[in-house]
This record gives sequence, structure tokens and C-alpha cells, in this order.
Amino acid sequence: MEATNLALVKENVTKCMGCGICRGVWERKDVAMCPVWATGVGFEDSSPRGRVTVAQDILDSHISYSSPLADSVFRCTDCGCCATTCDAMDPNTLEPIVNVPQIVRAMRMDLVENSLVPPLVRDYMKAVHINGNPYKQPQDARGNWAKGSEVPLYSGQEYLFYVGDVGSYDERGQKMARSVAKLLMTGGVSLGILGSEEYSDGNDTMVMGESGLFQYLAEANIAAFKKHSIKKIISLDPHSYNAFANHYDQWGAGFQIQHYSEVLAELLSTGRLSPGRLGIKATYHDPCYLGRHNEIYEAPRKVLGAVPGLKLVEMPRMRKSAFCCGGGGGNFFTDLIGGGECSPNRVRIREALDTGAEVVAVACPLCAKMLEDALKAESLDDRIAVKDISEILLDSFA
Amino acid sequence: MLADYRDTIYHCLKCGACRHAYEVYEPICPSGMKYGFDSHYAIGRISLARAVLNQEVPIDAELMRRIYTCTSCGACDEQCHEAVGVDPLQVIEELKWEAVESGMIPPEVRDYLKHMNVHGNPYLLPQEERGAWASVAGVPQFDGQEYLFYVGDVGSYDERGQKIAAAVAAKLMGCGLELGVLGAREMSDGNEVNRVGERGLFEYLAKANIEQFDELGVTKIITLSPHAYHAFRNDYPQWGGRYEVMHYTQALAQALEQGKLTAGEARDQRVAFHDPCFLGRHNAEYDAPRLVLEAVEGLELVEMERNRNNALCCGGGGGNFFTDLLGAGPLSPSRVRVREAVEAGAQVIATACPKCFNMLDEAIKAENLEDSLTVRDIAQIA
Amino acid sequence: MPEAVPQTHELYEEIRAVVGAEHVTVEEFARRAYTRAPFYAVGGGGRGKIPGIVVRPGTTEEVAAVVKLANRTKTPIVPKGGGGSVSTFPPLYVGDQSNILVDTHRLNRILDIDTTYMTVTAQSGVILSQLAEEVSKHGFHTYTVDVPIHMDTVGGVLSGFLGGGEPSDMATSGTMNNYLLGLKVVLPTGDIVQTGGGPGTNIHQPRFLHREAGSSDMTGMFVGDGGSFGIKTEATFSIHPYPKVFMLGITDMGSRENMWDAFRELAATDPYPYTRLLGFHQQDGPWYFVHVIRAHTPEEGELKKNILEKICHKHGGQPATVGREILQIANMFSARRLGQQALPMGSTMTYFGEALIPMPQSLEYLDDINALLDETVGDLDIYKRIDFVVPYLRATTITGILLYFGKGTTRDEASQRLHEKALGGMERLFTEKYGGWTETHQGTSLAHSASVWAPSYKNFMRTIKKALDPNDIMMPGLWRI
Amino acid sequence: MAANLEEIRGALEAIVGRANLSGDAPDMIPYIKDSYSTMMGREVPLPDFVVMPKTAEEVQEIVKLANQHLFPIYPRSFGVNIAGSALPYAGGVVLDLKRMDRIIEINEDTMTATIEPGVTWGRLRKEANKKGLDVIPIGGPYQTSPVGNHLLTNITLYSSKYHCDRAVTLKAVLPNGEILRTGSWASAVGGEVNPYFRYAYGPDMTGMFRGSLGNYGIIVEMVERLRPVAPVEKNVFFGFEELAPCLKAMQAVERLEFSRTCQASNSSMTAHLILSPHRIKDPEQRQKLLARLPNYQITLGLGGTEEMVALFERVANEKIAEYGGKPFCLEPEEMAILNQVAEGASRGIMHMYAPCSGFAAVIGCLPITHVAEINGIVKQIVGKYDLRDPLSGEPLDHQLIVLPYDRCSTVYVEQEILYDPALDQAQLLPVMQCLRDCYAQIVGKYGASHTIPNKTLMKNMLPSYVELLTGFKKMVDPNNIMMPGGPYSLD
Repeated sequence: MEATNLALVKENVTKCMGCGICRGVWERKDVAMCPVWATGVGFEDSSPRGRVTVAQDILDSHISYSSPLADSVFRCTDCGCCATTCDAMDPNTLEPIVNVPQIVRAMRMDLVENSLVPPLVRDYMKAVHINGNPYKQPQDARGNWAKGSEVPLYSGQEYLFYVGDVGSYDERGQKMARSVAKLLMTGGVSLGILGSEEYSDGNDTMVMGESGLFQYLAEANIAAFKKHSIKKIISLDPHSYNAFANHYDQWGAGFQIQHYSEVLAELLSTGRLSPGRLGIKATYHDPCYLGRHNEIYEAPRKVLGAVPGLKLVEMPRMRKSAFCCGGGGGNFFTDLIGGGECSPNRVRIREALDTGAEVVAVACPLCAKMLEDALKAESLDDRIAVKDISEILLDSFA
Repeated sequence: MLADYRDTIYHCLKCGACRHAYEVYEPICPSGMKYGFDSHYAIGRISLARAVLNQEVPIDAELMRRIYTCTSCGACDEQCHEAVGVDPLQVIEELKWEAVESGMIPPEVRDYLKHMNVHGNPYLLPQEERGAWASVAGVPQFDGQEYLFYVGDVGSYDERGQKIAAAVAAKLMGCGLELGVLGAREMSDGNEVNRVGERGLFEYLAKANIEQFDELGVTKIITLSPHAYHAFRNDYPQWGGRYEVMHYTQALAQALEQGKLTAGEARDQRVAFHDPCFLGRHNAEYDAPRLVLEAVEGLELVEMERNRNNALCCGGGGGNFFTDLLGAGPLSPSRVRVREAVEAGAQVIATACPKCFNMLDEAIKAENLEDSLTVRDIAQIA
Repeated sequence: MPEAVPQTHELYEEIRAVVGAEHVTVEEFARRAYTRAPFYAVGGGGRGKIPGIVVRPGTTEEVAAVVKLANRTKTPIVPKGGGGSVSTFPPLYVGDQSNILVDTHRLNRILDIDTTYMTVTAQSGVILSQLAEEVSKHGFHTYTVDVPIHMDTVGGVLSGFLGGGEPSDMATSGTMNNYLLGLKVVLPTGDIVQTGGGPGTNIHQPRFLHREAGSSDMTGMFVGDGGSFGIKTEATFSIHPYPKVFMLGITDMGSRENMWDAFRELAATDPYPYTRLLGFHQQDGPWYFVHVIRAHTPEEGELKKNILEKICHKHGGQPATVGREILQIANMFSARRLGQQALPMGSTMTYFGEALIPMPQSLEYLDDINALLDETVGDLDIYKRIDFVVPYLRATTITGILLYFGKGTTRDEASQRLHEKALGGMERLFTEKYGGWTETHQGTSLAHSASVWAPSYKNFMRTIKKALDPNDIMMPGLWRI
Repeated sequence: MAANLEEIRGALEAIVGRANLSGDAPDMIPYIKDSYSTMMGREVPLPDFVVMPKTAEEVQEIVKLANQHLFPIYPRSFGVNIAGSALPYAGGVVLDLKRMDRIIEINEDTMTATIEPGVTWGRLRKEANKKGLDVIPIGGPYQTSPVGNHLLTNITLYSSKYHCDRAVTLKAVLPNGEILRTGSWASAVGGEVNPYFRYAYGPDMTGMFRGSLGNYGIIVEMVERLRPVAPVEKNVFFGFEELAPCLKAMQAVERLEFSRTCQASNSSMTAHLILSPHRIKDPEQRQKLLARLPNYQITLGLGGTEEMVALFERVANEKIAEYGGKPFCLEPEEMAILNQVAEGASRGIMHMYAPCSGFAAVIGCLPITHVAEINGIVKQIVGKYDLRDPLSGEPLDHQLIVLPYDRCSTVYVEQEILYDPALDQAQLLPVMQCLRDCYAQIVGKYGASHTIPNKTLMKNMLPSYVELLTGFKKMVDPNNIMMPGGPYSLD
């Protein structure tokens, strides 16, 4: 069985010392923790170190890709915590040198190429391939969320507001898209959406190893952007942000990308938005694709910090050490990790509760959905609420 | 009666404090050290006394053999008295008395007592020879002098004892002390007889001595032996024998204080003083002999680890000098003692008791230490 | 070449019935993942044995049930904790391909923290840093091993490390065994035993406050046993009021003689002015001291610091001006993480000859292992070697060389050479000269220790093992008895 | 055994020499009674022999012989036998080890002593002091043996500061006659040069022997950890009117982890510690002293540089004051005795048994939170039986001493009910009943444990643990030759 993609990252595999720190640090102060390991699903093979061991065994031809192995490999949320905790460091940069997410992506690519993806992943790919979105909703319905709002279709405005699959089709996402759009416009940002011309950003197809589909989507998006001469994009979803900022360039993207939290922060700092008073205690949950993958930690906090009366309390695991909600790496759609008391979102919501916050603020529609689900599972609805930072800001105006 | 000591017996905690000297933390019981079994320590002897008291075992010669190896040195009392407040020696001696009463004593003890009864001394020598050493040494017979120099059995008959007696007498006279000996008239002081439990004979001897002393007008006594000193000082008064009693080291110390003793020279000798039990522990006289020794020019007084109230007995007390129930061997107290002296760096081990002298002198030979250590009586050094 | 391994296990169905399907696997890739340990190649040759089945029991009773099943078929059992062992993991050597690997990952609850009696009771799969964190929330600390605190489990460390592991304050605290109050153990027969506390405490109060209060200390028997006397499922430790003051310092001691004079004086100082002390140097560089002072009040800390500095100064010590590299080395020994000292690309780190040596012989030993290193693997590409000496209480030191192979030495090469040449030399040093044993860690140390056992000790261990484990299923062959 | 008694005698004689063996009743009687057996009225048979080996090899030979002829062995180290732990309950051979009294090594570098069982704390302390070191006694009198003490328990009056691995490694003759060396001593050859680490070679086998009372073998050598003597060592004393705050203060101070030693006692105990047996018998002296003593007392041992000790003292003063305690001082002579007691292994400790020497000790290792309560219970029970102080005839005020273990998480509590041991069995009945009552109420309710395995107390232990203890016993001693038959046996 071919392991071509894995072979390309062989050096990465062999650099691993096998110390196991990548699994996470229980001491919740400096480093994050692998959500899969914390959940306890799977065995050692489902921990970052185990994944490297498995990769090594594949490279050494001790084992071959298989369906059960695929289940294990696709259980990774690509949250990147392991890459920040890794103890094998470059002596010059003091940066970790073993990048497990990269190894996992390579294995997923191999699994895709060998047609060994789990059914749930296959379903996802198929849906995106056929419908352009994982919700199997018509492409025409993509802009439906904006109906009834004043959000215009893109027509030469300064910014494209890119919403993505979840913002477009998921109820929770749509709500968030509307509040973000409303705020941006209140702040005087000139923006438009592509509506039915928007295509899936492909981020999750990429992290799930479907590079062909990703390329197809990326090129489709780029073509659409170019068609409308779009130069600046504000993304709702950190996943989209990640794809645009880090991967689209190879196909000649050439546009500027911002996450909406950055824009909001700017609007607030320049006085173009003046929030009202809101006497609440809130904690902020860093989305992995905004935080660890793209190091945007400050902007969302600035937004929250700008609300008078709002007290921001931090969870022990935050910023670089933030604990993934469990929705990354395609798991939002495939749910290979599953529920249960130790599922990452439930662990995370309990952690938020421990801070004494009434609101856990998010900046990602996937996180919002994951944490809200956890809220229900934990029956904590009356003790803590999950809100997007834009929703909080809007609350302050009311 | 042993029953009188029931409280003491029952108050023994079996803690074993009687075996080691406090603060020195070395073995202190001469018989226990030699035999090892608890039966040869106070701790075991109390157990035996208790068993006897409760009629669990009979008093017999075998049992008494464990009791008679006791040298009456008082070390167990010294330890136990301070630690838990029991005085085991009383019980041990009470047992000895009971044994004598019932005739259940080891043959060695029986022989000793027989000799004392028949000959008046354990050497089986005629009474007339008792003063022989004195005429050779030119010591006058007692005839109203200020002091009676009482010599006792060992000083009178034992070869080494006689030498010591002569030296002591000479030294005392050299200090200008007027003294005389009883010579052939002298009778045993009875201390050892008492220690082995023959209280009847002791009483007889004591009374006889008192009668003679009184008849001769003795008021002040200097004794050669600490054993006699102990008997005169502590036991004789009960029969009306009250005298001013001194051990000769006390007399010498007094003379030293009065400037009458001119101490001799010792050619850079390191000397360790071995405290005799009946001078030291039983009568608390630790300083007089040391004062005398320290006055000797060129003499360096060193102390053995076990000294003063923690001194190790030479093994000659409690009748053992004569019965030798303790026996020989590397762990016999006298041999342990001379080794200790060598360890202390002494070239001379100084004694103030003819029994100790004998015991230690023999031990030096047994240990082949003649080249490094000699025994000398204080009177021979000062 | 791919190794032929069985794809099923005769106890699969039964174990599944005990723990549930999601907690047992016979998948080869999953089983293989358990053969990995840090620096795995260096300690003793490859990844070794692959377990036949992996099970993650959730309760002591489940563990017991699995053990009973194993007894029926006489199937070897290998318990495993966090897998942070730095000198290879014993299962690499023991049992056969039917091995049941018991992964304690799910036994990860802290059951009780009691600040009155100052105890914490945790399941054996709890990670030490988790334990430390939870206890610190109550203003207390535990004496847990420091390296690698984030990977190792309570059970793994107690089983695999001699003395149950060395806390960061080992210089003054001794090993974790000193703070262990009781254990719940599933014996090799499947019986469950609770040790510690002795009479009364076991029944009348759920606390295990005295190990020897009732009789012999049966707890210690399971400490450092490599898991071969049973599977620990719960442990109770004493916890300590957190000393508020923490001071770290580095001193440049110059020559080795200076360092050693100060080291000896420091070890003999009462009370200890430090809780951790480390002497180290690199090649021809000066000797450094890294120390940690802990105290309950700032004044106490200052006094201790003064005493420590005075002694160092007396022997020529100067406050160190240290670069990043020295800090990194210093961190290596105090780091709560394993490899945080920045490995050059492709290099491999290992300890060479790390051993417990009576304090007087420590430097002599250092010379001996340096010579051994020169002689056995000295011609390999060695990027860096660092001599170190750490006191354990006042009697012994942990002395050794921290060794980094450069790019020119592959792991396999390093492994092979260490295994073939250096280990023998080490064994000789210990049997003939130093006593004690190499390594305090599990893995190679346990696997090799029986080779220097006195025959009667071997007999004794064999007797205990036989009685406790009549079917020889628990870590069979670990000690080669 | 009777059948081949002469054969055994011959064999034993061949091992230890004629002088070190006795089968005579007068030599064996002292070994069958101690305070415990006397009070409990338990008859212990005479052994067949008392044997005093000198070397480990001799011990081995004797043990092998015992297996061959199946006779029991009762070893005793230095034989300070108070609580019936070494009596020959089933006859056989008493092994008196006091001839094995070598201090084999005092190592200044490793700060350890290698000793034989016949070495006493007192002697070890003396030799250690010569090298600037000191012992860390367990709390027994000076004439007890470290080896024997470790066989009993590991509980100490010393605080956490010194509780690490005090018995480092040991050499034991197993019940099969083989020599076992533990810890780093277990190495075949190299162990001889490095017996200084307890945990080398896997399981902690040193610990197995501690508290085993000889059930698992006979310790013939042991490496005992010593401590360096600090530049300044000082004891400070604090008085309290009430017990509860006294214990609270003790716990608070111990949690600061600086005291070298620590103990609490009531005035009745303190008076006994201070006054020699004779002086305490004098009612006037005793009353006078009691009047000057606080009701309860804490003694803290401090050590370090001058500045450190001053700091510790200041902090201790502040902490103690929070609980209403005050420093106190007595006459210099009296303080000298208390100071010695605080250092452990002193003669003052013997005073606490005197002068009645009959003491029914209610001993327990339990959480400090229970101490005040059980003290009240003992007081009440003593009152119920109308026990009298044997010295004064007044109602008995039992003696209390509390020694913290590891920062007071638990404490060792000893409560002495004094009685006159010369009383006959009938007169002793109330004392016995009182003691039984105390145990019934305290052990049952508070989980207080004795410090030694006792058949009665083992009933309170988890069956699985008892099984492990006894199973281990069967494993190492299949013929049950070590210590059978008594309250402490594991058969």
C-alpha cells in the first residue's frame, strides 16, 4: 500500500523522541492537551505520540493502512496542541520540530488515496463534492441566512464577507453570521457577500486529506474572487481564515484576509463602534484555527475588553494552550470522537464554568455549536451561555 | 527475707538498664559481660528472685551459681536507681542470704565460708602469720597510736597484698602518721562473708572486731582495703562499732592537703586510676585517690572510659576474688578492664585495693600486656 | 521486514465482556503504539515485544477480572502507565506475543484530597502533574517525580522507578516511597489488596496514614516492583503545606575540586539549605551548581540562601553568568518536561551510566564511566556530554553523564553499540566495584538488575514471585529469575 | 523436640560453643517474663535453650537446624522486653543476640552506621557523636536497640525532617537460613561497598522487615541513617492550659516543617520525665513541680545556624501564641532533663516508667483530631474504675504523650495508666479491665492502631491485608519456625 505522502514527512517522524509530552499537560498552565487523549477514546494510537509511532511502523512497513487505522487517524482534531507542546525543539529557534498534525494530514492523504477513509469522512467528502457543502443543501440556499437582513451581495464593496459552510447553512452559524455582519456594517464597513457564488473554503477537506477536492474548491473560490475583483476578505470562520491565509497562495490567491474579530477590534479602537455597558463576567475560548494555527489571540480579547462592565476571566488553558472544542480536523462533521462525559466540548464547558463566568465567548461558528451542544448535555443552560463575541457586543448596544 | 523485697522485685521493668552504663553506653555488669545470659545480669537475677519468691523454682546450687557470679559491684544499682528507681543488688544479696540459710550454695562458696569459719582467713594459713609482713616492713604493732592500720585478709596473706600493705604503711608513716597494726591479733573484717550472704559469720566477726577495737582503744582506723573500709563504715555501727574510718587514699589525700605528703616522681607516666567498687560506687569516694595521683610530678592522669560511678568492676568483689566463680577468659572483667586501660593510653593502671591489684595483675599476664601496662598501687606511685 | 503477529486473542471476547468493546483492542497498529517509549532505541535495542491485546479497564474490579482471566489461560500481563520511561519500557522484554497490556489510562480519577490528614488518594492512571495541580489548588504539594511529570502516571512511577521515583526535591526529600501511605493492588491472582495503615485504619477510617503501624510494610513491596507483584489501581500519598518561597540559583564553582568540597559541605549541613542541588559541567567547562531553595517564609529562604552562598563562596563559587545553553542544561535536570533542552536535529539524547553511588565515590565513578564511554562508544559522533552529580539525602548521589549523539550517529547505531559494549562494562562496574545499580529508572535498570543480584536475593524474589504469582503471568521474565 | 533434645543441644553447641548455650532453667527463666506477660497473667513456657550467637553465620546455622528439627526461634536484639514481643510462646530456642554488638562502620561521608542487633541507641549515639553525627532515635530508651526498634515500628518522635529511609538497608537471615541483603546491598559483590541506598533492585525489601517483629527473619546487620549535628541545636518549651489548643498549635507548627523534634505531654507525664524515680515518690516535691508545670506542654527541637534557630524560635513563638501557648522555663537541672528527653534515647525517658513501672499503655497511631477525645475517654474510664495513683493514692491522672508523625498528619499517642506492679492478680483486675475498656472503645471507634501486629488488632484489619501478611509469612517461613504462637505471630 502506498504511503507516498507520509514518506514526504519522514524526517518529521524520525525526529520524534517518543517522550509523550504531546499528549498534553494536565497542569493547566502552560501547555495544552490533546483533546482525543483527554477523551479517552481509542488507545495509545490515538494520542499524538502513538500516531507518530504508527507512522513510523507504516514507513518501516511493519503495518499497512487499514480501515480501523483510518478511524484512529481521522479522530485527530488537528487542533495543533501537540505541535506546541513537543519537546523536540530546534536549538536555534526553540520551536518544536515534530509536527504531528502534518504527519496526520499526510496519513490522511494516503488513506484517501488508498480509499480507506471511514464512512463518515467519505460521506462528508461526497456531500461537499456533490453539493458544495456538507449539509447537502442546495448551493442556491447559501445566502439564505442574509435574507431579511441588510447584508448586500458583493458588488465592489471594500470587503467580501466570507461566511463558509457553517455560517451559511447551520442555524447557529447563521445567527452568528448575521450578528457579525450587522456589527461590521454598523461600524461602517463596506462589505458584501457572495451568496450562492460562495464555495466551501475547503479547509476541512484539506485537513482530512482530500487535497484534490481542496484544490478544486480553492481554485473555484479564487476564480470567484477574481471575477469580482475582490481584494479584501473578512472571514466569519477561523477555518476559512486558515485556508485562505495559509494555503490559497499556492494557487495565486493574492488577496488580503482578516478574521472578523480583527476588524471588530479595529472598529472599536478607532471609535467607530461604541459598545454599551454590560455587567457580565465572560471567558473566552480560543478557536484552534484562529489561535494556535494563526496566532490571533489579542483581537477577540480586545473586543471583549472594549465592553464596559464586562469582566474577562481566563480559563487556565488559554491562548496557545487552549483546549480544543473537539470540532476541528473535520470532526465537527464526522463526529468520530463522539460524545460522553469526557468529550472535549463537555470538558471545555466545565472548565469555562469553573472560572465563574456567565458567558463563554467564542469566535468560531464550529466552537459555538460544539459548546452549545455541550451546554445542553451538561444541563448547564441556566448557568452559562455560549455567545459569539459579536453577539456580546450587540447585547451591549441593547 | 526475700519476701521483704517483693516490691523491689515486682517493680523491675525488665528494661535492661542494669546492663549498660548510662552516658558511657558500654557493658557495666561484670558477670553479665562474662556470661552473656540474662541470668547473670540483674535483670535476670530479679526474674530468678521472683520465680523463687513465687515458689516456681527452688533455690538450688545451679540457680545460685548465676547469683554468685555477682560481684556486688553495685553497677546495676547505679544504673537502675537512676533510671527506674529499683535497687537490684539488695535483692541479689538477699537471695544469697536465703541460699546460705538453706545450704543451697555452690561448692566454691561453701569452701570459702568453711575456710573462713575454720581458719579465719580464706588462705588456710595460721592466724599467727597474719602480721608477718609487718615485722619485715618494720610497721609497729598497734599500741595506742593515733591510727589503727587495718590490713585485712588479702593484705595480710597474699604476696602482692603484703607488698602493697608495706608500701601503704611506709607512705603513711612517711607522712608522719602514727599508726600500728594488729598483726596476729587482726581478724577478718567480714565484708566478703557478708557479701556472699553468711550474715551470721559476718555478725560474729564484726562483733569480735568491735570488741577488740574497743578493748584496745581504737578510735581511728585507716584501712588498706576498700572492702574493710565499707564494712567498718557502713555495717559496724549497727553493732555499736563507731570509728573514724578512712581509706588510706583518703589519709594520703588529707596528708597532701596538710602538706605532709611529698609526692614522688613518675617519669612521664600516663596513669589510669581504676576505681574500686567499695571505695567508689559504694562509698562515693572518687576524688581522694585522684588527688594523690595528680600530685605526682610528671604523672599524667588519664581516665578510662568507664570511670568513677561508671567504673567497671575488676571482677573480684562479692567473694569472687576467693571463689572465682566468674572464671577466666577474654571476657572476664579484669581482662576487659586492662584492655580498656591500654585503650585509654595508660602505661600504668593504678589501684587502691589489693584485690583489684591482684585481679588486674593477673589479667595483664593473661592478655600479654606486660610490656605496655603495669599495675601499681597508689602508694607505690605517690 | 514485517513481523508476523497474531490478529486475534483467545481472551478477546471475555475481556470485552468485562470492560466493553471500546476499551479493548487487538488491532495491530494500536498494539504496536504501546511499544514506544522515549529514546526507545537507546536503552536496549529496538521496540521489542508487541502485546497481543490491549485493554483499558475502568475500575479496580475490572482489572481484577482481567487478571483472573489471564490466570486461567496463563497469559502474561503487562501493566502500563503513561509510558514516559526514558530507558525503555519493560514490556519490550517480557512475556510473549499473547501479552495482555493493561493500559491504566482510564483509571485517572483523583478520589480524595484531605487537607486535615494531609493525604491525597488517586487512581494509578492519574498523571503526576494532574495530581500536583489538584493538590496545589488546596495549598499543598506532593513529592512527585519531576521529570517527566507530565507524562508519567502514579502507577507507572511507583512501579517502574526505584523507590517510586525521585521528586524534584530529592536531595532532601528522598524518593516518592517516603510519601506513599498505601496502595490498592490487584495481585497476580486477581485478589484485591489494600495496604498501608494496618489495623483499624483500614476498616474504621478510609485513610492509610501509617505504613508500618500494623505490621510489616507491605506497601514497599509493590514499589519499584516493575509491576510484577500486581497492578496498582489506587495510591494514597501524604501531601505537604506548600512552601511559599521558591528560589532558584546557579553558581559557577570553577574547578571540580571546588565543586566537590562545596558539595560535601552542603550535604553535611543541617538543616538542608536547599531542596535540590545539582552539580554539572560540560567537557572542559567549569562546574556549575544549580540549586533550589524552598521555605515557608521569606526570612527562612534568605537565611538558607545565605548559608548556601557562603559555603559555595568559601570554596571558590561565584554567581554564574550563564548563557542560554547552560540554562538549558540546568533546565534539563529541573525541567518538568523531558527533552526541553533543545536537541539538535537528528541527535539522540540518553543518560550514560546514571547510577546511585555512595557519596565518597561519586567522582571516582564519574572518571570510570567517562573512561568506559571513551572506550565503548567514544568513536561515535557525540555532540555533547555533560557530567552531573546530584545528592540523594546525605548518603548517595545520582551520578552520570548526559549524552547527546550527533547527527552522525543514528539511533540504531547508538542503541546497538550501547547495548553491545557499554552495558556490559557498566554491569562490571557495579558488580565488582560500586554495588548499587545503574539507573533509577524503569526499563533497562529493572531488566538488567537481576544480573547483579546476590543469589539469595534472587531466591527470595523468586519465592515471593512464585507465591504471589503462581502462574507467572505478571510481567514474566522481567527480572530474569 | 524433646525426643532429640540432646542431639539439638549438641548441634547448637557445635555452632555457638558450649559457653553460649544453656538449657538450664535458671538461665531461661529470665527470658519468659516481662511486664506484659506479668500483667496479662499469661504463662509462657520455658524454652528448650537460650543461645547467644556471635555471627550471622552462626545465626544461619541455627536457623537451618531449626528447619531440620522444626523448633521455634525467638530472637531478641538487646532484650529490652516490655510488651511481650520476644517471649518464647511455643518454647524452642531463644536467640539472644546481644553478643552481636559490633558497630561495623560509622561512615562520615554517607552519614550512616552499619550495626549489629546488639548495638544500643546509646552506644551508637556515643560513637556517632565522635564524628560530629547523631542518631535519629525512634523514641525508645537509650538501652534499646535500633534493630529491635525498627522491627517493632518506624514511628518516631522526630518530625518529617528526618523520617526518610532511616533504616536504609539490612542484612537478614531468612527463615530458611539464607542471608538476604536489601536495597543496594543486594548486589552480589558490589553490594558490600554500597549498602547506602534503600531502593536499588526493585521492591523495597527493607520495609518488609520493619515492623515485622522477626516474623520474616532475623536482622543481623543494618545500615542506619545518622544526621549531622547542626551548629546550634536548641529545644524550646511551650505551655498550655487546655489540650485542644495545645494539639492545634502542635499541628500548626509542624506544618511549617522546621522543627527537628516535637512532642506534647500532659503535666503528669512531664513531671515523671523530670523527676527521678526517688524524687517523684516524694509527694511534696511532686506537688511543687506540678504546681509550676503548665497542664500541657509542647517541646520543639530546633537546629541550624544561630540566625536560623533564632528565626525558627520567633516563628514558633508567634504561631504558638496564636493558640494561647506560652514559653515556659523551669530550674536549669529540670530543663536539662527535658532537653535530654527531647533528644530521645535518654534516661529521662526511663523515668516515665518509674517508679511504678506498672504501666498499661494505651497506644495508638491515629489522627491528631482524635487525641483530645480519646484522652477524655481514657480519663473517664480511669475514673470509672476508681484507679488511684500508686504514689499518692489520689485519683489517677494518666500520663499522656503525643508524638507527631510527618507533620502531624497522624500522631503516636501513648497514655500510661500507672499501677503498682507488686499488686497481686486480683488487685490488678480493675487495671486490666480498665485497659480492656480503653482498647475496646478506642480501637473500635477511632481505628487507633497499635504499633505492633497483635492478634486482637489484626481482627480489625482488612482480611485481604491480613492474608497478604500471613501469606507472605507462609512463603518465607513454610515451617513456621520464626516467632510462632504469640500474640504477634503471623501463623
